[in-house]
Amino acid sequence: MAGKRKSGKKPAAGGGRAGGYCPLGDAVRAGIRQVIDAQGRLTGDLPEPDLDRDTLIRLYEMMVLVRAIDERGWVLQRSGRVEFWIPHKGLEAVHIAATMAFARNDWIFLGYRHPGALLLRGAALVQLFAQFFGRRDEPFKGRRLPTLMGDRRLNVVPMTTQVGSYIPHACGAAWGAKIKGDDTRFLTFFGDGATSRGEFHSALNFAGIFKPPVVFICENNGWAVTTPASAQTASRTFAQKGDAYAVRNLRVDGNDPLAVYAAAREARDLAAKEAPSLIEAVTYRLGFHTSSDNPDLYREPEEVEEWAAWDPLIRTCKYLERKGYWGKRQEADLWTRCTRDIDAAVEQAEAMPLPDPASMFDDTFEQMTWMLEEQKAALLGDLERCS
Amino acid sequence: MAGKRKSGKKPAAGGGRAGGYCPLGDAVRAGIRQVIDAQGRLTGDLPEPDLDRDTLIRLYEMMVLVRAIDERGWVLQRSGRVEFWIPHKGLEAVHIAATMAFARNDWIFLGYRHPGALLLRGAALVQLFAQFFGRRDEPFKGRRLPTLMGDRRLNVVPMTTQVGSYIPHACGAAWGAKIKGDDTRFLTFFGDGATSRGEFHSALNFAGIFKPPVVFICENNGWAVTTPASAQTASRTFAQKGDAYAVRNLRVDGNDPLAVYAAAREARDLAAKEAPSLIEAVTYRLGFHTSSDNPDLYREPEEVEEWAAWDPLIRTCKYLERKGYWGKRQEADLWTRCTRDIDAAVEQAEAMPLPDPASMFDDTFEQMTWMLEEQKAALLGDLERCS
Amino acid sequence: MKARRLNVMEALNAGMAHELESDADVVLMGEDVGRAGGIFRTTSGLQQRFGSARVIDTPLDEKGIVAHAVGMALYGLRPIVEIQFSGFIHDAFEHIMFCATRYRWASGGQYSCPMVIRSPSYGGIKGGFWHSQSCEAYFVHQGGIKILTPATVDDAYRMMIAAIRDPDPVLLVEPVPLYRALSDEIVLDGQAAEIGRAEVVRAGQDVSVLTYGPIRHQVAKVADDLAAQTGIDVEIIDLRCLIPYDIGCILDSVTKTGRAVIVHEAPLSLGFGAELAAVIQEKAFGYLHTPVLRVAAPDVPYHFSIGDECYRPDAGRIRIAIERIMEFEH
Amino acid sequence: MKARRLNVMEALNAGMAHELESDADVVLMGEDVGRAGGIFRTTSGLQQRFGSARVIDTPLDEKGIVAHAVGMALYGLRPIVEIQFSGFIHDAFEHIMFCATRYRWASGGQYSCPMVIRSPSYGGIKGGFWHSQSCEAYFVHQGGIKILTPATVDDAYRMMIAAIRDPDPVLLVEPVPLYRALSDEIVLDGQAAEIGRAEVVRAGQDVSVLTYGPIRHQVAKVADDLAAQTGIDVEIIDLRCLIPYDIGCILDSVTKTGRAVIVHEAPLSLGFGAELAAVIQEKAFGYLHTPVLRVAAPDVPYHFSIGDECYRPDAGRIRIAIERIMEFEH
Ligand SMILES: Cc1ncc(C[n+]2csc(CCOP(=O)(O)OP(=O)(O)O)c2C)c(N)n1
Ligand SMILES: Cc1ncc(C[n+]2csc(CCOP(=O)(O)OP(=O)(O)O)c2C)c(N)n1
Ligand SMILES: [Mg+2]
Ligand SMILES: [Mg+2]
Repeated sequence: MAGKRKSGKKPAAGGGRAGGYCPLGDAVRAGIRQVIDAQGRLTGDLPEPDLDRDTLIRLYEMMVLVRAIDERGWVLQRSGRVEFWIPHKGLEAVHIAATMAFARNDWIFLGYRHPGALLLRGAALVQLFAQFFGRRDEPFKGRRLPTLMGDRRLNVVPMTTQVGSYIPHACGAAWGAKIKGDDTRFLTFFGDGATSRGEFHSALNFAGIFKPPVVFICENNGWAVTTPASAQTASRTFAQKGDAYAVRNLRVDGNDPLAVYAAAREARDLAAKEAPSLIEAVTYRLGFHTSSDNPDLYREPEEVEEWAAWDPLIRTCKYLERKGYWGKRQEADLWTRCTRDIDAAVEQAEAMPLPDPASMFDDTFEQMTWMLEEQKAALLGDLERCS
Repeated sequence: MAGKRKSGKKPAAGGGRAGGYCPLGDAVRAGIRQVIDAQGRLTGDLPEPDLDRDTLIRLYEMMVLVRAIDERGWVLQRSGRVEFWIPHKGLEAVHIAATMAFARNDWIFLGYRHPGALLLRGAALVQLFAQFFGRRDEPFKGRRLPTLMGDRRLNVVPMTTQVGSYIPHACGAAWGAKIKGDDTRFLTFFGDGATSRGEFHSALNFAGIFKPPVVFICENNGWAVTTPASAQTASRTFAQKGDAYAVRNLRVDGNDPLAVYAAAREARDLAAKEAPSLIEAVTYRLGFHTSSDNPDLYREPEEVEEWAAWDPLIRTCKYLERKGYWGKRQEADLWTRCTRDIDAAVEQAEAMPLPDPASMFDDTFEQMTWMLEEQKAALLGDLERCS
Repeated sequence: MKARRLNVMEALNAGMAHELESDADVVLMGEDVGRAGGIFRTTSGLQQRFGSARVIDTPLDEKGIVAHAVGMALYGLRPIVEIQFSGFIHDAFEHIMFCATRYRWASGGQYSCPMVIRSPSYGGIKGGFWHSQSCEAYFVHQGGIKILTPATVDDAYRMMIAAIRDPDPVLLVEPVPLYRALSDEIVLDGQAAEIGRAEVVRAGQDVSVLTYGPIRHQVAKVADDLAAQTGIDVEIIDLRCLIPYDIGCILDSVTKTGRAVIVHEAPLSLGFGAELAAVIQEKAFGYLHTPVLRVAAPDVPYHFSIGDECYRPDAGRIRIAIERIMEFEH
Repeated sequence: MKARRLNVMEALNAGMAHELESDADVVLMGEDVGRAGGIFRTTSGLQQRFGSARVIDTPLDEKGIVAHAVGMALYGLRPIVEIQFSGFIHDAFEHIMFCATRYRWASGGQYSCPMVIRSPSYGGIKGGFWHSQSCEAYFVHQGGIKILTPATVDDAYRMMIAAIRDPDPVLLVEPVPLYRALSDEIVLDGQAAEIGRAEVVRAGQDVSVLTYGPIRHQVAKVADDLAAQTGIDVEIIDLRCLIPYDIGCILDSVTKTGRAVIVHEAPLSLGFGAELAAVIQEKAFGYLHTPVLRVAAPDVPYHFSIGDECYRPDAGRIRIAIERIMEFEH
């Protein structure tokens, strides 16, 4: 939180402050590790990770696709076709690069702003949109709020909805793998706000003691709904909280996918050597908190502008251009492809059926109890009679 | 936990280890602040606090009285006259010296090993024993386990029984005083085990942000029932956990009442200046966890012996002797007096009546609901009919 | 004083404002309640008016929020805490049920915890299972807390005031789906609701429907339809308070009609209807023509995409239960 | 296989040992359960036998213990967690009720959380209100967890095994006052109890007493006394499981006797007796000669110095209720 305005309890009374919102321009002073700067140039801090052309292009393409999904989700929500939307604009680098740093059979416990994790693992676009539309034939059978994603086949555990509650679940699962002697590693993403909950404390404490192969990524995106990160804790950084539990920790530029990749990769390797890590990825939520939010009530437009200059898509694009891997034509093609794919997925997903009322009772227990059988029969009988 | 054996998950398989259990002999290296050494000599680390002869004698006399209470409580429990006992042998210095460092109208939230806090504030011995015997005419009307003490008239809040749950209550009360503009300061004691709970996390986080006038004393007595402090967290010290919340912190020798006094006094002064403190008082539970415990199952006799050499009573006595304030005659007199006073209190308390069944229903709400009125009438009717 | 037209949210806000104004010991805290006025805007303008020392934006930590409020209350303040959605109240369960409700008793009456826990509840906003919960029943067992739940503008304002002035902890179960949907004329006179009184929403002879929360309005609709279409004359009681509930009103009604249907949004098993049914069959056994029936959600989570339509009890299911109880044969 | 004489604690221990032995995915964790074998010694010797990677001493953090076990269960282990006393379970409430019980449903059946939460419960050990709690009822509403409570040596052993083998979360409500007080012959054959079956402890014609937990033994004593002294013939049913409870057994009994008394140690309001009374009056309305009566603790905390004697329902109060129901006149 160093270098950010201290709006905390007494928010600065609007306007007038030119700059000082985004610490990425002064990353070294803020202890934030970087590979590239705002222009996609190497900063010389962290070494450039050894990624080939195809991988880098895949990384960027995924970031663009995820951005395009966000734009579409927003439109669908505003037009009443999707009930609710949780934007992830600006946050593409953290979850996409970190997911790439992990193996396909490693487990991920994610939040609600991380569609790229699923897509990278092979989920079809239509599956995501079916979830957003609450349709029957998506993994959760239409039971959960849009953007609460996951899929066991992809080793991506769905979020619990309570902010931070899954942090110890991730840690416990990793501990389980260690007990079983498996080589699986675990990755979890959570926000700056989530660090205030007891679950963060429990998980970090157990991690320090039992040393499960887990990497905690705190996606510090500046805000928890209307509460600035500077009011979430008085600690100078979120990373340093790891010290209280003897858990290795560091801060990275969360809008620099190369830095995230490097940090996550190293942490993954160390995880197997009994060193769990806490990585604070410093980033920024460019969008609304959710479709029910109104950021005008709590943040300055200047802050958003300043961070927009550090948009991870722009930086990555420039980096690729510098390397000669990318150009205007590819960029235009990519957006066209994304739009087209999303169009198709939306059309297909929206046409899918809603769940049956009877299905509400499935998956409560492995074998339904008589109590639920009876309640189900009664409810279906009533619904029948009403229709 | 530096300097202590790392019994953690894999306890050292019994015996053979000569020394190394007690870090007080190497306090400087362990970052533990001291005024006196095992022989009551000034170490030259923390300055000797400016306490007059009477105060020092009062401090020591209270430590002895509290030790005598523990011995008696134990005997009463073993002979079946008191149902349950939580010993506090070895822990006298922390709570007594810290209580003396605070003003009479400051509030204390205590644990279950802290009778001295009440006695220093003027509670009669018989009141304590009435509580131990669960008698009607003690502040809690016989409702609570022996040694869960407190008294509003003395600004000592009774413990919640759940370990650590009251830490945020203490912090919240302090915050309340700050909001009201009162000058009251707040002191709370809790154990090494309590730091693992989410409540510790919540309280420290809020304290860092809202800066209430509170002093947290973590009484690290080496054990939480059968769990060594080294297995409670991987953090090097409990004090340093304060850094995760930007809360000022330090470690003191918890068997050195002068060090505790100095640290608590300073912390109290700073508390009013918007600096809450976390003090780790490094001490040792010489007795059983409770009367239901059996330490043979989990700790080495050598550990207890080594710590016994640092018994706060012996050190304080030697310090007073060195100063010429104390001698064998006073010592013998004091014990005689304590025994006599305790005899009288026990006799009086034990003769007091038990509570009436009807009183179980009092103090549920300020005005009893009809539901409880009805349940009370039914219960009393049944009891009547049975007798 | 002139009547104003307010919605439920504004009435809650007005109740808080009234008490913040008249009692300096009242403070309000929670996630996002301050600067932005809460995610529903129920606390809009209060920080601006009463300052950030008394209207406090907290970290994201329900346990911490409630636990700190317990401490404030012990010290003599009257904190109001907002839980953003009742689905997030569970982390504070220990501090509500076993701290706030216990300090008075456990201290032999020396301490007390006057505090209000605002718990935005009930379904109907396409919120899925975390944002549509009716979890008031958890707080009934071992009953050390009063439980109030307003379903009208008047109750929203006056129950808020009553809750804040009460000397003990109060859970205020707020009707999220009515926040903006229901408005009414009200005189903001600072009069508190009486705790423990039910309201006879509609007098009737044939069957008593006992309910609480926003669903009371569906029940009223069903009763009107039934009266018009079948002549069944339904008496509706809005319980308003679960602890203490209004046993006199309930028994008067049930002994008159001889039939009772209980309707709530919470799941069936050990929902509040269980206690009511148990008590009614015990106290009015000789008067009952039929068993007491319950209309409730099933014991499964609130479904996102079809929950508002199929999970939450609705007019159809309420009507069926009333018809069933009227047709009951031994 | 030879029968051995074990007390309840040893039977629980034997059940855990059997499963730890036969299934490498079973792990056991909690405060002090390892090296010292738990504060009651229920887990004595297990760490020595199965190693500290599988029998784990944890930090003092009930929430953390349960939450980490949830993660282990998701990954495929079968954790058993011990809560030291049920009075300390509340901190884990969210993770039990809204995580362990939700992963299966919320993931569309992809994940599951097979785990056992051992909750040492019930009064009678002069434990005061935190160490004598009967808080099983909190876990019934929204019923996503099975709830088993053994009151015999046989059930202690077999329910432990059943709970560990169950594919879903199970709350095992253990009878602390019987740990050492009750012993019996048992063959340690690894046979699991059947979940969802009640036991007819005593057959009778006049009145059904439905109960669970250690108080079943007081009920049995009262029934014998009544039979000898008054001729009242009591049928006793030990429910054994609260979720799912054995509706068939209950209805068979109540439709036969026409009278039901429910006895439990937990407080009255929304104790499990409320659900039973509500269901019985609904399903057996025509058979009931009297209302269903409940014998329970009052809705106040468990008193330290007189709670075991006056707060906990005892033989006297049970007998009065039975006599009252036999004398009932409309
Ligand atoms: C336990 C809990 N409390 C409150 C909420 C409501 N809520 C949803 S998101 C959110 C803010 C989360 O902030 P952060 O952890 O920083 O994640 P971000 O939304 O910024 O990605 C809140 C308060 C919740 N879901 N869970
Ligand atoms: C929340 C909770 N969990 C468990 C217990 C049971 N218990 C009582 S004391 C204790 C150990 C406490 O250790 P510590 O905090 O170090 O204090 P100490 O007893 O050493 O003074 C435990 C586990 C409890 N009282 N509360
Ligand atoms: Mg955030
Ligand atoms: Mg300790």
